[in-house]
Amino acid sequence: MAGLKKNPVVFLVLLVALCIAPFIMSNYFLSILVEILILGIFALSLNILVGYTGLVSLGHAAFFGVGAYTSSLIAIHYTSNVFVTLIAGILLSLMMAGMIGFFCNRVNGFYFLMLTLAFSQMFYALVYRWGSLTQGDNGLSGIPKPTLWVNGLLDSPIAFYFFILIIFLIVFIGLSVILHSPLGQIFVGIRENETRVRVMGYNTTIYKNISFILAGGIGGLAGSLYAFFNGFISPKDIYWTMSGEVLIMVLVGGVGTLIGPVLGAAFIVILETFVSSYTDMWMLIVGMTFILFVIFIPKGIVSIGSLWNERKNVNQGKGNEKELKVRMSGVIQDEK
Amino acid sequence: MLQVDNIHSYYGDSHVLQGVSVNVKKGSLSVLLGRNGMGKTTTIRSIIGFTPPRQGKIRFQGNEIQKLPSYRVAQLGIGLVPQGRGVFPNLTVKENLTIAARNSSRRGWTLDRIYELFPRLKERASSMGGNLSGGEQQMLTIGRALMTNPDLLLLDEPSEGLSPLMVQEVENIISALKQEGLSMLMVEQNISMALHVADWVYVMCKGEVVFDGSPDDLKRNDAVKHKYLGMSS
Amino acid sequence: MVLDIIAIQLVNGLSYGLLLFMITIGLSLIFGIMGVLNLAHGSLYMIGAYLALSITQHIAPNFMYALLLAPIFVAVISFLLEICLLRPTYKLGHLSQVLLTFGVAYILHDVVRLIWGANVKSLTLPPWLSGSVELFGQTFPLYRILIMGFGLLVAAVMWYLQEKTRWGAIIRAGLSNREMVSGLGINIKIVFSVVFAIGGLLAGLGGVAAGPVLGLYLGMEFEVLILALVILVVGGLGSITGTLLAGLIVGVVETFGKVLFPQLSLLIIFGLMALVLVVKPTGMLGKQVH
Amino acid sequence: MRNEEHSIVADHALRVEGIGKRFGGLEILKDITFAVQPGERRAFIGPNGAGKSTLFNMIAGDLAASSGDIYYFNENISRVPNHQRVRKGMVRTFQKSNLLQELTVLDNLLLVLQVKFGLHHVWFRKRTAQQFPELYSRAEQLLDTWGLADRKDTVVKKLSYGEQRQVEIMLGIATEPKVLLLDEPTAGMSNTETQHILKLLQNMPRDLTLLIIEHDMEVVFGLADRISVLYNGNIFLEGDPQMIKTDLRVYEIYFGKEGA
Amino acid sequence: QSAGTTTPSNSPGTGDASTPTANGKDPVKVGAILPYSGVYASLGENLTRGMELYFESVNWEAAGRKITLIKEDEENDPQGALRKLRKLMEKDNIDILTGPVSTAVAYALRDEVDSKKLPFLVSHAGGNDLTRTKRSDYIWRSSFSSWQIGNSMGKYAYDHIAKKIYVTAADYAFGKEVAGAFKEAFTAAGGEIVGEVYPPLGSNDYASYLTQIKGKKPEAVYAFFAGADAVRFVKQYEQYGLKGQIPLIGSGWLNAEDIRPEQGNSPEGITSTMFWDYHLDTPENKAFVAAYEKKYNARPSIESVEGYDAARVIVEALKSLNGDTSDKQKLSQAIGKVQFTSPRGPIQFDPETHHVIQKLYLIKTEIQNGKTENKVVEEIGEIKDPGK
Ligand SMILES: Nc1ncnc2c1ncn2[C@@H]1O[C@H](COP(=O)(O)OP(=O)(O)OP(=O)(O)O)[C@@H](O)[C@H]1O
Ligand SMILES: Nc1ncnc2c1ncn2[C@@H]1O[C@H](COP(=O)(O)OP(=O)(O)OP(=O)(O)O)[C@@H](O)[C@H]1O
Ligand SMILES: [Mg+2]
Ligand SMILES: [Mg+2]
Repeated sequence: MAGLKKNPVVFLVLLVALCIAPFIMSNYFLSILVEILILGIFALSLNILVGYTGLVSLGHAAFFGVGAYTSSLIAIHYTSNVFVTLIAGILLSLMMAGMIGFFCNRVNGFYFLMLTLAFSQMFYALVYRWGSLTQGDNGLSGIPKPTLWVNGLLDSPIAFYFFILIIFLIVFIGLSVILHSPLGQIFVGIRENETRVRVMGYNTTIYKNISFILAGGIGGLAGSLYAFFNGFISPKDIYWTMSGEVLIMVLVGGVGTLIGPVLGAAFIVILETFVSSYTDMWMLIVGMTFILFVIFIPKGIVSIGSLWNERKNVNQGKGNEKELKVRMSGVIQDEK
Repeated sequence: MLQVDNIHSYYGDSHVLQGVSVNVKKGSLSVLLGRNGMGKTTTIRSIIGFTPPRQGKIRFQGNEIQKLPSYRVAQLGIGLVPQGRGVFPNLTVKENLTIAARNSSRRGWTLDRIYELFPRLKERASSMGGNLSGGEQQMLTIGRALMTNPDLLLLDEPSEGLSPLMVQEVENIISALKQEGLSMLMVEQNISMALHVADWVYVMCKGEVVFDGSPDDLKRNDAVKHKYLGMSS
Repeated sequence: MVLDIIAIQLVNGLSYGLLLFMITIGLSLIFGIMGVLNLAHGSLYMIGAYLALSITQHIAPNFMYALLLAPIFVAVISFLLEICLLRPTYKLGHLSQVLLTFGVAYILHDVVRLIWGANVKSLTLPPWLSGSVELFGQTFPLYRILIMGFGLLVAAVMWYLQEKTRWGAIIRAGLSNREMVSGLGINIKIVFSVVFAIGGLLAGLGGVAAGPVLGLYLGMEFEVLILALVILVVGGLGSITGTLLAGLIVGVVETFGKVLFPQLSLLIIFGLMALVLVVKPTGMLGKQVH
Repeated sequence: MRNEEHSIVADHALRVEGIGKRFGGLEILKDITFAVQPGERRAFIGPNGAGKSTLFNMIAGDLAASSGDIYYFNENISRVPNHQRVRKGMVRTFQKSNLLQELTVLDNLLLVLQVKFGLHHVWFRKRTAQQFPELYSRAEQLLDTWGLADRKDTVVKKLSYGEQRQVEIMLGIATEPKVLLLDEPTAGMSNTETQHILKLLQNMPRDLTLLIIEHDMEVVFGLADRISVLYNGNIFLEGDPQMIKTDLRVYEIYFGKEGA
Repeated sequence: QSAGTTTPSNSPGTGDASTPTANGKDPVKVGAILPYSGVYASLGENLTRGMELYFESVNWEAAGRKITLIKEDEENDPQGALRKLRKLMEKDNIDILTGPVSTAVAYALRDEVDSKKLPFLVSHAGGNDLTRTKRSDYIWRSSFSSWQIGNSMGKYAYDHIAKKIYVTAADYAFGKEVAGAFKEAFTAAGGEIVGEVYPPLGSNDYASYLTQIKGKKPEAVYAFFAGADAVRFVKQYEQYGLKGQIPLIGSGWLNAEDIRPEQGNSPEGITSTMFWDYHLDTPENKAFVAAYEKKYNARPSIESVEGYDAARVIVEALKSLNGDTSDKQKLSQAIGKVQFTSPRGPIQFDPETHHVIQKLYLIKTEIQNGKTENKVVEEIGEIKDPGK
C-alpha cells in the first residue's frame, strides 16, 4: 500500500497487467477476475465504514441487494440500458443508506453492528416475502444482459470485463482521493475519537451519515454490477452471511487501507472457488485460514509486505493506516 | 530493597532506556526527576513489568524480577500509582479499592483506613471511577495502591492535578508512610515537594541517569538544575 | 376458551423466552464481561448438544448425565480455545476476535460433520421428562415447564456470581485496563480463561437443555448464534438481568407475533431489536456508553 | 434605553447566569454567575472536586447544565451544541488529554486547523502539503512554536504523558479562538515546559479571552487578571490576584498553610 | 463423500487418455453441483451415493466410454453455484450437468446452461417453473415437481381422510407451491380449507402455531416440512397433544426414511404421498435397496433413489448415442427419450415439459417392534405435471 503510493510504477504495472489479462486468460479465469473486481468494489465500500469511519456494519449486504434488485427489475421491466439501471440502483441505495444511516448512527459500537444487521435482515424479509415483485427465495432470474447505446456492446466477456474494470478504477481512484481529502480525514478522526472530533467543531453525526451514504451508494453499485454479471440475484445475497463475508474480505485484506479490501476480496473468492472444488472440508480450511491470519498476519494481506521490512521503517507511525483500533464494544467506557 | 541495574527498555524498536540504574534503600524514598519524555515513566513500567527491560537486572528484596510478569511482581509486594491514574472508570470507587485489597495483615491498610486518609473518597464511594474529578482520581489511585499493602511503592507523579492543599496532604502522607517503613520510588514534576521528602534524587535525560545524589547535592548543583530541570535560580 | 388460548400462548412465549435466555447467557457473559464477541458461541452450543447425544446413546442412557457431563466437556474445549487462540488476540482488538472466533466456528462445523455426520439428529428425552401435562385445559410438554425453572435457576446463579462476588469487579476492571489489573497483582490472564470456560460451560448447558426442543442439525450453530446476538443486544450488554428480560420479551412477542401477523414472522425478531435500539441505544438494561 | 442595555451586555465575552449542575442526587454546582470581559484572563481555582472541570464542560457544551444560561457575546448559547460553539470561536482543552491516539501529532493538528481554514467541505482533493499549502504552513509554524516539530510524525499514543499534554494545549490554541478554556494546561508538564507555556500564554494577543483552571500558582498569578475561587458549589470569592493572595479563607480551603 | 473428482477405481487404464479425440476413448465428464456442506449436506451425500452406486454397477462405463463424475459443492448459494458451473463448463469441459438440491440454485444455473447449450439433468430441485415458464431445450428433470407432490394428496385426502383441513408449510417458494397444489386439488374435490399458516423455513419452535391450529379444530392437518423442520414439527405435534387427535398428512418428507429414526414414535399415523418408499415391493426396488445397503450399510433415502435414477438416465442416454457426446442438442434429446423401470416404478419424460412422469404412492407410518416403519398403502398412479 505504502509502496503503491510512493511508487506509481507498481500501480502502472498492475494496470497494464489488468488490461492485458483478458487476452491471455481463459474465460473461466476472466469471470473470476470480474467477480473479484465487483466484490472488490463492494469490499471497498464497506471499508469506508469499517476502516475509515470505524463503524462496523453487519448489514452492508442490504445495499448490495437494493442496487441489485433495483437494476435487475428495471432491466427486466423497462430498459437494460446500463446507465439507467446503474444510476437507478445507486440512487435507491443512496436513499436507503440515508434512511438506515439516520437510525444506525444514533447508536454506537456493537449496537451499531446489530442495528445494521437488523435493518438488513428486515430488508431481506421484505425481498423474501414480496414474491410478486422479487420472485421471493427463488431469486430473480432471467435478468437481461446490460446494454450500452448500441445493443450487444457488452455481450462479450472481454467487453464486459473492461466495463467492470473501468468502473472499478473510477471507484478506486475516486475513493483514494475522497478518503485522503479533508473530508476523509474527518472520517478517520471519528474512528479514533468521536467525542474529540466533535469538540474540534465537527458535527460528527453528519459526517457519519455522509460516510454511511457513500458506502451504501457504492455498495449498491457493486450489487447492480453483480446482478448483471450473473444474470441472477436472490435473497441469499442480502442475507447476513453476505454481510459477514464482505466484512471478512475487509478484515483479511487489511482494514483501513485502500487496496486491502480488494486483495481480501480476491483472496476469499479464490479460496472459496478452489478449495471447495478439492474437498468438502472447505469450511475447515477456510476457518483455519482465518485463524492463521489473525495470529500471524493480523493487519491483513496488505501488511505482508511490511511484515517483511518491519525492521526497516522503525516506529515511523504512518499511524492512520497501520495501527488501528476499531470501536466495537459498547461496554468499554472511555475514561473521562 | 530495589536495585535497578543498567536496564535497557524498548517500545517496539525504539530504544528508550539506555542503561538506567536506580536504587531504593529500605524505608527510604528515591525520587526521579527530569523533563517530559525522558524515560521516567518507562523506568517505572520496567520495574513493575509492563515494559520488561531487554537487558539489565532488577532486584527486589534479593529476587531478580526483570523477567516476571507484572502480576507476580506486584504479588511480591510492589504497589503502583501509575501516571495518568489508570482508574477503572466502569467500577465504583469502592470497587476500585476493594479489588486491589490484599495482605491487610501485613501493613494494615484497609478500606476504612483509606477512607480516613481521603474522606473525599468515602463521600464518593458509590460514584463510578470515571466520573471523579482529576484530583479525586489521583487520590483513588494512591489509595488503591496502598490497598495492596506493598513493601515498595512506585509513585508516578502523585501530585499531578492536586490542589496545593492536597499536595501538602500527599507530602504528609508520604512522610508518614516512610515512617512506617515503606520504601518508595517517586517520579515528580513538583520539584520542591519532591525535594522535601526525598532521601535520594536521580535526574534523567534521554533515557539515562545524568545526576544522582542527595537533595542537598542537587540544590547546590545549579548546572544540573538549570540544564535538566529548567530551574532558573 | 379464547382466554385459555391466550394464556397457553403466554406460557409458550415465556418458556421459549427462557430457552432463548439459556442459549444466550454464555454469550452474554463473555461479551458483556470480557468484551469478546464470541462468534463460536453457537458452535459451542452445538457441540454441547451433540455431545449430549453421544453420551445418552453410548455412555449412559441418562439425560441427566448428559446435562452434567457435556457442558463440562465444552468448558474444557473453550478453556483450551481461550489459552491457545484467543489470548494472543486481546491486544489486537475486537475485529480480530470476530474473525478468529468465526474461523473457529467454521472449523467446528466441519468437525461436527466429521464426527456426527450430516443427518438431522435429535436428542431424545427420557420418558419421565418427555410427558405432557394439562395446562389451562390444553396439553403442554412437561419439559418446557422444567426448562422455565432451570432457566430461572441459571439466571439466579449468574446474577449472584457477577454482582455479589469480587470476580465481577475484577473482570470489569480487566476490560477497561488489563495492564493495571495485573499491576495490582491479579493474574488477569487466568481470570479471563476461567471466565471464557464458564461461558463455554453455559453454551454447552444451553445446547443440552435446548437440544431436545430445537433439534440437532448442521448449520444450527449459526441460527442459534444470530438468535443469541439479538437477545444479547435487546437486553443490553453487560447485564444478566437484561438478557433474561430480553429473552422473555422476545419469546412472548415472537409467540404472539407469529399468531397475529404470521406473514411477518420472518422479521418480528429483528423488527423488535431495531425498535428497542432506536428507542434505547444501549438495549433495555445496557449501561450507558460515554 | 434598549441601546444602553445592549451596550452593557455586549461588553461580555462570556456571561454565565445561575448555572447549576446535579448528578443524580449530588448537587455539584449550585448557582454560578459570573461574566468575563473580552480580552480578560480569568483563572478558576478551588479544591479538587469543586466542580471546575464540570463548569468548563457546561460552558463548552459537552455537558448540559441542569439550570441557568450561558451567553456568548450576548448570544444565549445554552442550547447550542458543542461543535457549533467551537465554530463560533469558543474552544476548550481537556484536563486529561483527549486526543486521537492512533494518529500522528500532525494529523491531529491538521484536523483542528481544517475547520479554521474552512476546508471540511473539501472532499475531492487529497489533503497534501502541495494541495493545501496554507494549511500545512500554519501547522508547521505551530509545531515549531511548541517545539514539537521533530515529533510531528509520531503517533500520539507513543508520546510521553507530558508531551501529550503539550499537544492537547497546542490543539486548543491552534485555531486562534476568541474564547479559550484551558483545563489545567500545565499539569504533568515539567518545569521547563510549564515556563514555556506560561510565556506563550502571556504573549497571546490581548483580545483573546482566556479562562484557565490551574493548581500551579505560578501560572495562575503569572497570567490572571481576575481569579474566581470555586468552593462548595458556588463562587466563593472573585477578585484580582492581589486580593485572592491575601485572603485568609482561601488559604484555609485551598492553598494550605504554606500556600502560594 | 467429497467434492472433487471420482474416477473409476477398477476400470482398465487407458493409455491415450491424454490425447482427446472427438469420439474416442476420452471419458464422458458428468458435472454434479450438489450440497456437501450446510443444512442440505445430507441430501447431497445421499444423491451422490445413489449416483455412484449406479455408475459402479455399470463399471463407470457407457457405450465404451469411461464416466468421470466431477462434484462441486452447491453450498446452497446460487451465486457460488454459478461460479462452480463456470468452472465445470470452462475448465473441466463437462458434457452433462446434474444436481442441484436448491430450486433457487437451479433457477440461477438455468440461463447460463441454456445459453451455453449444456444438457442439464435436474436430479432434485422441484420448483414448478423449471419445467414450466423457465423451460429449456437443454433441461430435463428426473426428480419431481412441487405440484406433483402436493396434488397427489388432494383428492385422496378428501375421499378418505377429512373434509376440513388446515394447511401448513414452510414459508419458502417450494413449500408454498406444494401447499398450493394440495389446496387446489383438495378444494377441487370438494374439501374446505379451514386455515393456513406458513412458519418461516427453519423455525425452531412451532408451539404457537400448533396451539393456533388446535384452536381451529380442523379434521386433519396437511403439512409440508422437510429435514430438521420436519423433525421438530412432527415431534412437537405429538408433545402438544395433536397426535392421535387430529390426523397429520403431508408430503413424504414429513416421515422420510432418513429422518424418521430421529422423530422417535411421533410420526406414527402420518399419511403422506411420495414417489418412492423404502418398502415399495417391486423387484427393482428390492435389488436397489439390497445393493445400497450392502455398499453403504445404511438405508437409502428418497435422494438416494434420485441420484441412482439420474445416473441411469445419463448412462442410458449415452448408450443410445453410442457414446457420442459431441452434439449437445442430440445428447439433450437422447436424455428425453430415456425410459426405464426405476426402483420407484416406471419413469419417462414428458417431451412437452421435460418433466418426469412417474407414479406416486400413499404411505403411512406405523409402529413395528417399537420402531416406526413406513408402509405403502396405495398406489395413486401416474401423475403428470400439467406444465402450466
Ligand atoms: N507506548 C509507547 N510507544 C513508543 N514510544 C513511547 C511509548 N511511550 C513512551 N514512549 C517514548 O518513550 C520516551 C520516554 O517516555 P516516558 O513516558 O518514559 O517519559 P517520561 O519521562 O515519563 O515523560 P513525562 O514527564 O512526560 O511523563 C518518550 O520519548 C516517548 O515518546
Ligand atoms: N458524570 C458525573 N457523575 C457523577 N459525579 C460527577 C460526574 N462528573 C463529575 N462528578 C463529580 O463532580 C465533582 C466535580 O468534578 P470536577 O471534575 O468538576 O472537579 P474539579 O473541580 O475539576 O476538580 P479537580 O481539580 O480535581 O480536577 C466531583 O466530585 C466528581 O466526582
Ligand atoms: Mg511519565
Ligand atoms: Mg478538573
